[in-house]
Amino acid sequence: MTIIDLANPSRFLAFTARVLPWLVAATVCAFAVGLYLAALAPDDYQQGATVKIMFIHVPNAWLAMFCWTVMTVAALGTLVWRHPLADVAAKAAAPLGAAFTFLCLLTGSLWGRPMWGTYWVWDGRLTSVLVLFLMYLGVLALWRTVEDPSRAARAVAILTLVGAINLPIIKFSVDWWATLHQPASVLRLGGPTIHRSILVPLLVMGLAFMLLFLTLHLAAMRNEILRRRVRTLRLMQAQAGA
Amino acid sequence: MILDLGPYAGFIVVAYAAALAVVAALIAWIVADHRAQQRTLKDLEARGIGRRSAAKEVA
Amino acid sequence: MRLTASALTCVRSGREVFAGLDFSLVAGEALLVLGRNGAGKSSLLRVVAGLVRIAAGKLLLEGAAAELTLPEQSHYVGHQDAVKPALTVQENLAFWAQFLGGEAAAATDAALAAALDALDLAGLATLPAAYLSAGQRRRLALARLVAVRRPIWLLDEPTSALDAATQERLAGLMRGHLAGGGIILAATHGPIGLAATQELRLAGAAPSAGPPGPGDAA
Amino acid sequence: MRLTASALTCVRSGREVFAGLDFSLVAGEALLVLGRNGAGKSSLLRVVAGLVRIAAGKLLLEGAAAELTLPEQSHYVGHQDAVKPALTVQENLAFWAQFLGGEAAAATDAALAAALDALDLAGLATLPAAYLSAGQRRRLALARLVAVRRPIWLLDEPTSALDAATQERLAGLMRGHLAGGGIILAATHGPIGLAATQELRLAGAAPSAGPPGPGDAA
Amino acid sequence: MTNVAALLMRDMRLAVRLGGGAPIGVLFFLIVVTLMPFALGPDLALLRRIGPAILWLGALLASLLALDRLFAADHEDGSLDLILMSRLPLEVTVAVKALAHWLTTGLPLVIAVPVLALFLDLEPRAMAAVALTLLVGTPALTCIGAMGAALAVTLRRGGLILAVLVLPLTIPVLIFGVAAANAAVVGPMPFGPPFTILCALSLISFVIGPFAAAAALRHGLD
Amino acid sequence: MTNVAALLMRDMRLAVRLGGGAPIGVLFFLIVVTLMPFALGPDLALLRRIGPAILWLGALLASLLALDRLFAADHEDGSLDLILMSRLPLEVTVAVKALAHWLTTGLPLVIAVPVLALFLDLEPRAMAAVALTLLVGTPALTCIGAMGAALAVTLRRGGLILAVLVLPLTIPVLIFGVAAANAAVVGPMPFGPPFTILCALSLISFVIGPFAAAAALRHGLD
Ligand code: HEM
Ligand SMILES: Nc1ncnc2c1ncn2[C@@H]1O[C@H](COP(=O)(O)OP(=O)(O)OP(=O)(O)O)[C@@H](O)[C@H]1O
Ligand SMILES: Nc1ncnc2c1ncn2[C@@H]1O[C@H](COP(=O)(O)OP(=O)(O)OP(=O)(O)O)[C@@H](O)[C@H]1O
Ligand SMILES: [Mg+2]
Ligand SMILES: [Mg+2]
Repeated sequence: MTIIDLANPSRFLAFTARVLPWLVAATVCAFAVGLYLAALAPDDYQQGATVKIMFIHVPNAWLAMFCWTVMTVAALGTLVWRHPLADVAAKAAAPLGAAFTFLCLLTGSLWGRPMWGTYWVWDGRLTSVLVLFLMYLGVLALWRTVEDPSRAARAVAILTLVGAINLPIIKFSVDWWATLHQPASVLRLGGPTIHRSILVPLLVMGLAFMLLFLTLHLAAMRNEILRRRVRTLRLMQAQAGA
Repeated sequence: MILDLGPYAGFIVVAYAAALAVVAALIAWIVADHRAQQRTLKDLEARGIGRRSAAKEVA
Repeated sequence: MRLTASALTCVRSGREVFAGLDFSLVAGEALLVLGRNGAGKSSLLRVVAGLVRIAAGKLLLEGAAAELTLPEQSHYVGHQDAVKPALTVQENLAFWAQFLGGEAAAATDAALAAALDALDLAGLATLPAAYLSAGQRRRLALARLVAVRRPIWLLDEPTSALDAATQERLAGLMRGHLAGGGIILAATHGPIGLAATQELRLAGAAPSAGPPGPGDAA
Repeated sequence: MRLTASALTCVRSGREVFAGLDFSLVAGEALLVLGRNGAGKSSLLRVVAGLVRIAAGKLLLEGAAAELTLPEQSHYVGHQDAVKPALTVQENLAFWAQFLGGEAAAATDAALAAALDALDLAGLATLPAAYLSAGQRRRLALARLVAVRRPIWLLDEPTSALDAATQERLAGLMRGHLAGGGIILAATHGPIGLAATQELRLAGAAPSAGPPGPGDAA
Repeated sequence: MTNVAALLMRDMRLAVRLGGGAPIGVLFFLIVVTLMPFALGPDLALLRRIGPAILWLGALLASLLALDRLFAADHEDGSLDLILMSRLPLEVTVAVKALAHWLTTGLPLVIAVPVLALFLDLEPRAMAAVALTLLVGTPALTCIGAMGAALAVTLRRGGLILAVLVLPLTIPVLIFGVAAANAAVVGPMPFGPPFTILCALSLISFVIGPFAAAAALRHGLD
Repeated sequence: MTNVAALLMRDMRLAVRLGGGAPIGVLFFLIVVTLMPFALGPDLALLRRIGPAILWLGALLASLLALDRLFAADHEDGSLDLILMSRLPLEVTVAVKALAHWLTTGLPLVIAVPVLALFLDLEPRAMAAVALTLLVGTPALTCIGAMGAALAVTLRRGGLILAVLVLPLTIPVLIFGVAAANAAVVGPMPFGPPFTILCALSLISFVIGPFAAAAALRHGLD
């Protein structure tokens, strides 16, 4: 409504315009290095070359959870401070999160075939991630079916907050239920337990994917802001036409 | 250089390919979307619904 | 008691309905909200009732029960009647009396009977509301005003579907309420039988809320 | 074309609403149905629309498209607007135009635009009906009358929620319809701006549907 | 023709706008299937055995969820009055509305089966069979439900009637549907017999459903 | 107090008069159970083993049936406006409505368990345990559902999308409900731990549900 609400988005647009190129560059470099290291990384003594799947599986898994975290923060922004940018951030993050979760599931089950002898088992970790994926789809559906963005934003925000309980479930499912899936070996108290030769490329790939997320998220937010501007203008036009 | 991916090369390749595909799709979508929005914005403003009125924006 | 609105602005799903509205009512005063369809009459009442968020401006109620918010001291009779077809007339009114009145109006059947009488529904008390005619439903909705005593009445086209006799009754009730130091905001297209009142004519919008027209208090 | 009712009686869920009603209308004539709330105005219209079974008496339409029944040649605008909030104004009207009009009015967008214009809804065409104000909804319901051409109009308090300007528009439409040889039955509590018309005053039952009062044609 | 098309389009549009349409339907069944392992444990063999039953229950639930509003919504906003007054035979109207309902709730399930089959790891043949039974059976559920929906609108105690009279009617469909699906998935009995019975049941309900519903609406007049 | 009582009475009265959710829910529940033998064949041992899980799945799905009307009905006839304006804190209002809903749809399921236990021939102890878990768990389902219902009404949505939003959130309840029931029926693990977790989950959702729902209604304003 007020000039401020407009100012923020437009100042944000200027900001993205400046930052995006650098982010893209950084992402590309990170991936170059990461993939190179991943290629050089030695095979795991028990998992053989398939350990290479880890270099995409794990970063995607982390991002899957990170995206929902971002959405949760944005949700607070929407409900508490009613900040329009929060709505935009939440909406832009949802499809990315869905995509990364999908990749986590896919690469995971591709890894599972050789390691566990099956693509899919209904263990705590796998299923809780599947639930995360479903909730992403639910959120996407909500965004898609509600025409009025601010109304949708508030609804999605509440859903996101409640859905956040799934994150700890995912994180600790491996410890709570007896599962096939490895327990945390990187993000754990008392430091990582993986050998450096694998840990380093993993972390670099993690960084690369994180940069990728930031880039895409900024770009998506920019699109969303433009989309809302279009919507507003359309309304103006309808009113002018009346 | 040629990597020796062992017996499960297929799975690894598919995993990496899939990741590449999905990320590519995301990028493509975002770029296309950006183009589309820009275009509509342009011709809306061309039709004289000025930026000023967009100050009424309710994000 | 004084109800003041200053620079009140209403935005509904991104569209500005009215902006910069000012009025001020003291006990015993009524405000007729006028304007073409889509001018924002109902929106204004809903804003006052706290059912639509205030986009900008202020709404202030002074000199009334301090611990209660404005909506909690207001009766709202909107376009919809809030009548459950599955319940009888009596049950419908009794529920709202108890729910809105709390301890106060707690189920004093006398009060209910009086309220039903006041709108000439006594004969229908035991009828399922599903059988009511449009006007009878409307009367049942209006009966809330009598059943539970609240200082501020927000009436959205209260006379719609009422026959001449009942319109007269309603006018009587409203006059009584004002005489008792109440405040009435009524949106209407025609006369509703109130003598001296303020008028607020919403310039409203082109059929689809165009540039906001500042309402001017008469 | 001639519409005759003889000794018409209506019983709703066991309660006699009116009995022994007679009237007769020829093309170009309008019948104003008057009476207090609960008198049976809506019931009469619903009987004519074939929505309430005829308990006794006869209802006859002569000199119209023979292969069509009376309801199939009538427009009914009741207390409810038959508007779907989830659809846009345009979609709502388009649906009824195609559904009621069949091949005839098949989606001639021009006709739709004209109908929307006739009720000053053009500016709202793309708006979801959920956003409409009461009067705008009512206008959308009335737009059906224009979008699809049918000889008999059954209007239940058509002016409710309409602002003065639109009431005038509607009166114009009705006069046009009559001039074109149509027939109108309108239930109303106030004047609706039709000049020479028959009036049917329903004595109606005591509020607590007592012994049925026989309606007498004026 | 126009009016049939118009009604179909409108009902489907409403379903999509209000309920989210086919994608949501698929999502729904995905979730229902995901629920099973939580209840039954990760035993895939077991899941495979009762998978079809769960899918059928999901189908029943889905059609029930949307069904009770099939006519109620139109009744409450007055649309039903105009529909009753129209030139379209009421039976046709009912059939069209039922079709729209099935297209938005039943069909998605059929489409979703392949995905779900993956989770229950059914082999292609079995999957095809399950999908086939659902394709044949779900319309029957809708038609039977339509009958109940019509009663629900016209009688004050409709909900009760819907439950007590109509739901039991769906049991045979469910039983033979599940039986056929199971025969295909785990055997040993042949797929044919139960499936033919299922087809028969569906055909019957296609005929009876709309007529009964139309009758209910007509006699519910007033 | 009067207003709470009034609201509770009114909602229950409506539920009974309209006969919507409760009977349908129970019947759906029944159908779920009767269907299982056809899905699994006459293998009673297996039936007994997964009996509790089936009952829980049934309860979960059944409790969805009436939910989408929890606020929608009041929204459509304008009652919700008055409820929002009342002096009763919105959270309390939601809780009361949820309670009324549970009393008319959840409780009947619990009561129905003994009957169904016969089908799955559970011995009394097991049956009691299952009933107990449902008694503790179904209110949680209702509270979580209430949130979905509130979202649905502010978005003018209903039907499947509601289920899609709510079901994933109910999974923890389902897991521990079944775990507890199983522990009691087949063992070997003790009944206590999962049951206490179930109670904890219920308590949490009693708190979160009403607050989230109230928030949804408030933010849905306009
Ligand atoms: C569809 C199947 C799978 C899913 C959904 C999945 C999901 C996840 C998730 C969410 C994480 C992040 C956990 C955290 O950050 O604490 C993760 C990490 C990991 N996953 Fe998987 N996973 C799957 C299959 C597999 C398989 C088959 C393997 C190897 C045999 C595997 C090995 C790992 C490893 C080594 C980590 C890193 C653990 C850590 O260092 O924290 N995953 N997976
Ligand atoms: N569905 C119904 N079942 C039984 N009785 C009904 C039904 N609808 C209306 N009635 C009764 O029939 C009588 C006439 O109702 P009707 O709606 O025709 O009155 P009306 O003249 O239209 O009144 P209004 O001016 O308020 O619209 C009323 O006493 C009402 O109680
Ligand atoms: N829920 C809503 N969301 C968005 N816009 C709305 C909503 N409700 C109403 N509007 C718009 O706000 C404007 C004013 O609506 P409102 O109902 O206040 O008009 P009104 O003065 O009451 O008209 P009427 O005399 O027909 O009742 C209308 O243009 C309408 O389109
Ligand atoms: Mg209004
Ligand atoms: Mg009437």
